[in-house]
Amino acid sequence: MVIQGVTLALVLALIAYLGSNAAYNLDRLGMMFGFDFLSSTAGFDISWSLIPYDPSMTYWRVFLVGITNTLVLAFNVILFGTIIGTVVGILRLSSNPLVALLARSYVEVVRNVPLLIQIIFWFTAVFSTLPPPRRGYALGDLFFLNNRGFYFPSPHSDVSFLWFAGAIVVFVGAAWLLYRKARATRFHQTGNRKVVRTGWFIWAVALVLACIIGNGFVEWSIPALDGFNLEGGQYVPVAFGAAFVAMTVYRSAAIAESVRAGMESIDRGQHEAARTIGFSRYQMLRLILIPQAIRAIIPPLANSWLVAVKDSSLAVAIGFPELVSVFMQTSINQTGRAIEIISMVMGFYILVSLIISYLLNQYNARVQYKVM
Amino acid sequence: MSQFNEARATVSEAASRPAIRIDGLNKWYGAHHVLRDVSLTIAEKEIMVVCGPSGSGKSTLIRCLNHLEEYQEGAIAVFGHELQRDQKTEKFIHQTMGMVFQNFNLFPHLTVLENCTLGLTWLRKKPEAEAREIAMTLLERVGIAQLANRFPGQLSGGQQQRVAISRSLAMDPKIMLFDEPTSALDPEMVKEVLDVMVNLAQTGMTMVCVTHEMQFARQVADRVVFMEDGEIVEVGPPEQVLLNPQWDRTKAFLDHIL
Amino acid sequence: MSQFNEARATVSEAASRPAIRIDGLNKWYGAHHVLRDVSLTIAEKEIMVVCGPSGSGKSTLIRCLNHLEEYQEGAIAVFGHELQRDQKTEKFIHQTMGMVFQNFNLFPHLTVLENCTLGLTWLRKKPEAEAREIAMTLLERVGIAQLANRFPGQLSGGQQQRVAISRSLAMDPKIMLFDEPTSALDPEMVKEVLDVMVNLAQTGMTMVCVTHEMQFARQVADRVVFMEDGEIVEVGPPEQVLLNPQWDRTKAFLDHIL
Amino acid sequence: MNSDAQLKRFVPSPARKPKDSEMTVLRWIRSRCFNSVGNSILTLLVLGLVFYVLDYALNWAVFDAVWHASNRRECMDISPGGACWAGVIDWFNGLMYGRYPIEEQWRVNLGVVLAVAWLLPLSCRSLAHRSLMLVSWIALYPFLGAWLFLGGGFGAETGPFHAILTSLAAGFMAMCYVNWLLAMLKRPSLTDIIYPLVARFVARQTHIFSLLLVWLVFSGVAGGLLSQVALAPVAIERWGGLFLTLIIASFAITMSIPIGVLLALGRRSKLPVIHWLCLLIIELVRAVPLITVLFMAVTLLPIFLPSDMELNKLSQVLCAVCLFAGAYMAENIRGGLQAIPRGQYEAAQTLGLGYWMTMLLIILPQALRLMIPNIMTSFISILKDTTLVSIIGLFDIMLMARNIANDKNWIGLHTEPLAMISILFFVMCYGMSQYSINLEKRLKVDR
Amino acid sequence: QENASTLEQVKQRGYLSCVIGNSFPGFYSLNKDGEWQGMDIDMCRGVAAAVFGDATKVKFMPVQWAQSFTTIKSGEGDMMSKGMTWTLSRDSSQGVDFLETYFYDGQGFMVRKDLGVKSVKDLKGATVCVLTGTSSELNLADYSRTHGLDLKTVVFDDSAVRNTAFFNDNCDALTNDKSGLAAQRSAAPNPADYVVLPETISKEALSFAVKQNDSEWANVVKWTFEAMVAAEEYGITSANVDDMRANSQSPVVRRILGVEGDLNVGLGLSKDWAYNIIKSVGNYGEIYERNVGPNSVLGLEREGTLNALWENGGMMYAKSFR
Ligand SMILES: Nc1ncnc2c1ncn2[C@@H]1O[C@H](COP(=O)(O)OP(=O)(O)OP(=O)(O)O)[C@@H](O)[C@H]1O
Ligand SMILES: Nc1ncnc2c1ncn2[C@@H]1O[C@H](COP(=O)(O)OP(=O)(O)OP(=O)(O)O)[C@@H](O)[C@H]1O
Ligand SMILES: [Mg+2]
Ligand SMILES: [Mg+2]
Repeated sequence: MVIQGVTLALVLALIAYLGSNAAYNLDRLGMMFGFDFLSSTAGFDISWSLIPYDPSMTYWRVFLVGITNTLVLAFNVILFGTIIGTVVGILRLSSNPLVALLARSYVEVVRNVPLLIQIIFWFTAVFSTLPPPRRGYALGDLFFLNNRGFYFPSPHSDVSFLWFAGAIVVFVGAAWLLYRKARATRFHQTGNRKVVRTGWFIWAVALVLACIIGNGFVEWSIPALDGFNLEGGQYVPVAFGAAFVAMTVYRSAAIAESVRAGMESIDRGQHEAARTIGFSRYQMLRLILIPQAIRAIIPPLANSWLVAVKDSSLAVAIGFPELVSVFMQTSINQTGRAIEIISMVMGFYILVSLIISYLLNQYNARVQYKVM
Repeated sequence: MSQFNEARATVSEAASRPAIRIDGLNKWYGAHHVLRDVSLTIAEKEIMVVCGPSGSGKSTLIRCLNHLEEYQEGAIAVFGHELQRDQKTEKFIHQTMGMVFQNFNLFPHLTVLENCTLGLTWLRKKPEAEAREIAMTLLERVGIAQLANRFPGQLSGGQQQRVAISRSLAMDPKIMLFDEPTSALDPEMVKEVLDVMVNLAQTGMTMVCVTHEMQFARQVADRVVFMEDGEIVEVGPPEQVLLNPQWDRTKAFLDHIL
Repeated sequence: MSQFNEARATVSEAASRPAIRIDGLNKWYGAHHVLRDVSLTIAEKEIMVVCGPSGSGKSTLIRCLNHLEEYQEGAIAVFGHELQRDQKTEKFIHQTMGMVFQNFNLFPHLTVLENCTLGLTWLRKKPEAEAREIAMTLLERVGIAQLANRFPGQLSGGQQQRVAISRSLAMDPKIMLFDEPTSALDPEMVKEVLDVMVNLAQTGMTMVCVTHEMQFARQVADRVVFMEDGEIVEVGPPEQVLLNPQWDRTKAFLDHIL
Repeated sequence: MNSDAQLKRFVPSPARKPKDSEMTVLRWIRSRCFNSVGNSILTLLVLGLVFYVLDYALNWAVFDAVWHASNRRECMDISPGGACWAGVIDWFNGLMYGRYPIEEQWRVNLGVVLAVAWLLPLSCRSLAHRSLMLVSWIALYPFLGAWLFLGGGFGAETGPFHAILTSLAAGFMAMCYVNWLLAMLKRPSLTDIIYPLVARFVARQTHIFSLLLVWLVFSGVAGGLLSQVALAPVAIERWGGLFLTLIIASFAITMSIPIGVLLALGRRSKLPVIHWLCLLIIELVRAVPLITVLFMAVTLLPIFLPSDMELNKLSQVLCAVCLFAGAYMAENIRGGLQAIPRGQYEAAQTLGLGYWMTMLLIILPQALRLMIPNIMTSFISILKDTTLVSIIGLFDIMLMARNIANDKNWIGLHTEPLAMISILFFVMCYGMSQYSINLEKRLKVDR
Repeated sequence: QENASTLEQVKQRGYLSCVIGNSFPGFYSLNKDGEWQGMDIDMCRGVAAAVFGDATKVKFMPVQWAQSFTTIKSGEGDMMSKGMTWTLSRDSSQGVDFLETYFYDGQGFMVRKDLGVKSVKDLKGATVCVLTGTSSELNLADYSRTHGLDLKTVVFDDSAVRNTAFFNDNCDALTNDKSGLAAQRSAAPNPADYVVLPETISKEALSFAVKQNDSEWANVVKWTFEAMVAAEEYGITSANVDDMRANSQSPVVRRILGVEGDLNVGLGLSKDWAYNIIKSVGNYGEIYERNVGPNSVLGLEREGTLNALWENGGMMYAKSFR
């Protein structure tokens, strides 16, 4: 009790002390405190943003641009890093020693070199050496890859596209429900796996047809060379590509390690039990090992995701306009509002981490065995 | 040494056709010689109890039978099939033999019922409904049908072991291997499991059991094998091995555990 | 109910001055009533064996004695000291009583010798040399002096349990508590540990043992307590409780484990 | 039942060696790499990929590389497609020591040697107080190191307190070495030699007293000697390169354990104030990227501290990195604490050990050991993360490397320095992780 | 202490603390021995020489853009000489006073020769590489808006990375202060492939800044620079300064070198303050030659630029030493 009181008092005193210092220093340096600057014009350009932006917009807009760019980068890194990481993690346990060795070397090299260096490496040594727009790679005059970025067609009119996208979503949803139902009835009653396979096939054909038909109603803006650059369509810049590849590679190595650890954490008895029942290696993986490993993998995986969001701040080094770059660097330089800006940036990261931990806890609560 | 084994081999020659024949089995873990020239023939419908002190190689032997361990020398034949390291043998072995482990090794992410039906649906390609029926019959037989929808973590040890037995039986094996199925259980629960095993023995299943439950051995075993240091010291009918051991080592061991 | 307990209390009234007196002990885990009005007196130098089915509260009872668990009602007195939740009682208790656990709970990062000397050097403030001497004497007494410099992970279960006993004895307790000291052991190793316990009993140590080893109970126990569902069902000399149980529950249990 | 006399005596047959297996290398490869069509394709793919990458990398880095040139233009003229290591070699000193004056660089080398030498006596298993050596390394060596690196007259610039601690450090090290020598000669240690003498005057804790006495004498002598030495002062601003990277990393690594332990214990505490405080610190710090913490340390810390407080960037950065590393370490240690079975707490309790003793003697040693892989992973990421201090303008190896590209002679040269420090980091980090695997294996024997 | 003039504080402290940036070749950058060099560095050394008579009594503080001004305002840094452009908003609202301009620069563009671009106006729709946090970034946005050029910017935090990106053709143009363009061109695999466009789209007057409202200290900094320019004008160099002090008959030279008069009193410096400056770092012309001149990393001709002496048509015009 005494200890608690003393601690509390100390903490409060410390906060008060820091606060008074800050007040004094702000006053002394003639600095202001407040969020009014958010509504003033930023005046600088941002090279790439998902949401519309031009230099006449406000700092609040800059903040939003930073957040969306960060999230877009992080989301892609998470998605692909998880997929690649899982594959590499499983390959590390391959019975082919060469494959296992390669997977291991990949993981060791990637995770023992600082990410910052890797990002710069991918940018300067790989992505910036792509050919310039005039000599870039093109796929059917629709997709273009050059040292400015990756260009792809985008729908012109928002309304028709929304219809199209909505239709696809509804279609896929319906197909999924049908599949579930077919599986629940036909497959479970007869054990005939062909039903399922045929179902998948029909569904895929229908999807392609739907896309072709739906496409007729949508106007696409297609990138084409015009002056110095490709105009039209949408693009992601090479900085994004480099940051994305570097971080995905880096993340995948970390995830591969979690996956391997998760797989190895399963009691040997489980392998043996599965083998004595007669499951093949693949079935063992699919039915026994992965479902159990998932429980061990998810927490470090979620942690990895969190780190991916945080790591995206390193893209500042190659000029990808994410939150730290546009807000914590450029905006602080322009406005001098360090306290406000840093707390906003930190607030964003804390919020993201709270959300991810909340989801993780929900998942954990659902998935834990009743009693272990 | 080899003479020694031959002498005992005569004793163990069973009348009916052999379900399992083990010939001069030798196994090393690194430099550690854990099975030394083990030869043994187990007839169909025979119930064989293996006992011996800790570390004598009982588990290793039974795991070799089931292809869970590789061995360096010797041969094992199951119903006349020589065991080899290939897909086909592997499949044959696991179709013919079921195994029950000391730690149950149930799949903790599946319910009791799913534990039992998993092999049926995925390997025997039975429709789900039929698989459930088979599994429920078996669970009823071991007396835990009412727990079918629980998860293994919610069961007592005795119940878990009974699930493990049903899971093996569901695959309809010809031979059942048991590796100390009761040693991880509370004293009171041992009986539940032994009862199930006694029942099973009475159906005419070929069984190889590693166990220290001498009560059980006396009641149902056709023969008892006593191992020490990776060797078979004594093999014979329970009355002989348990009550009238020929070797000092056997006697010392029995003195301890009885 | 209370009448019931009183009736038995008369039986358990021991002649010499009580080492432990338990009075109307009640304990709940949440809503689960695990000890129900337990009253018991254990005399100095008495050897008390506690048995009963799994979950009947044996461990909980013995852990209450040693202050590892809190209880909600009732009182426990050790050599006349009423137990309270304070530093002084805590210290007194741990000086007076030693405890041996089912899983040994040796400190895996310390050698056998260090396990035994830890308490002596840090709590009794003995010089290292003296502590080693004491520990070695004890290790010799339990027959494992030659293993003094190994780590627990390198020992068999029986050896580990003997180290655990020496570790407790090193603190020179007046009372020893044992919670199923042999149930995690291989059958052959049980005897090693029981032998040590029998020796200890013969030195006149006050002992409370939770165990299912009826052989041991018959040999050394002064009284046997049978528990069920958190209650003491039966208490008395071993001949009476084990051979001549008064209650059907006791009889059913003994039938299972004997 | 037959009597014992009739029993045959069982003698186990002797163990023998397995027959030589006829597994040749070729067969092994075939059975593992080419045992099915899919596997063969995979094997070939892997071989192709490895060949392609190695071919490219070796050509660039070794066969086509330029080792001697006076500027980048020359490099390009000699071999346009190869690495220009000449620039890296030219800047080698800067990469290692940053701006540390050339004539004083021996002090850095000496400091590193001393840091390693401090721990050498640990290899002697018969030496007493081995854990004290480790603790002293964390608690005392930094003072000795600081004096060596900063320089200035002994106690003149850094204050008498620092001088005392430096002499204590030097004295301790000297004492350890003398004891080590004595132990190798199989003689009793100094402490044991004066033990009987001390025992005449002091009854209790005689051991500690004699140890302190020896130590004080040594420290006095060391202090006396050191005060005769005057080192040229080197300002902290001049620290840089790999030297600075290692200072930051080792400081953060050593501090992360005590900070982590305290935060972890606090988080597991039953006292709500302490629990919530630690929880808040851990979670908030872990939720944000390191660069924002670094930015905060350099831009906000001066605002929150009194205006007359002298701060240099290094100390601000060290605060940030330690806090960051500590919060991560706390989570590792908490994991370790949770993994210790309850039985260990109970066994300690029944022996009568109190909270702190249980923690220090029983739980923490096990928890730390259990978490060695995780702790090592944390250490590695701390080491890697120190490169971020370059973003806020500390001249660590990364920023020095990037400065090569601004040198008149080497303008534009930046892939090679990056490659060089990648290799350096790989060697350090990989070494650490292999060491941890080793350590883990060795400690497993104990369990 | 708080209200004491910066000059007093500097004297008491025993060294000058000078705010610079991380790296800006020609103005401030590390050499391989870890010594700072560049024009800004020499300017600071000159001030140290004026105050202490010892050009080494200076501590350089490389700080981030974001902290440049607070470091000066808080008194941690005595003067800023980091290639900072003198702008109205910085002068009026950042709590600092800008002083003399020691280098006139302007923003320019570099492009590949084979693009065939002759003027910035031809760059419509082009992608431009620029450093973040600089006034170049803002100027570029302004210029693009004014002329409807629709330029796409790609920003970088590190100039080496930016240059590589440009030489790999990731951008059509690179924009920077013109002083830097030549240096960057020299880093190209083949410098002849690149041209610097003639336009200068902004005025960049690189100037010193000190804490606001401290004219005593401002005078010291200001006149240090004036002395350097005046020295060049009157032909005083580091090589001949001893000779000049002993033998020169010119009253102006004698006044500058402290042989005659008491110009030092008002500044609060010693008599030989200007002599110390010239002796240790040289006159403006020498500093220029050494750091940014044709043989330096930047390779800038001085003739005909704004940085030439006023006599040669430039803007370097020393105020009167009287
Ligand atoms: N994976 C392994 N690696 C090395 N040695 C092993 C391994 N598994 C078992 N052994 C050793 O092989 C010997 C035989 O082990 P096995 O498990 O067959 O004994 P057991 O008779 O089943 O004993 P228990 O009654 O304790 O189960 C033992 O000495 C054991 O230490
Ligand atoms: N920490 C706990 N929280 C909740 N319930 C508990 C806890 N520990 C024990 N119990 C319950 O208390 C009852 C008594 O447990 P106890 O461990 O004393 O039984 P026991 O007689 O020692 O059994 P066993 O022979 O299995 O050791 C059991 O029903 C058990 O489920
Ligand atoms: Mg076994
Ligand atoms: Mg219990």
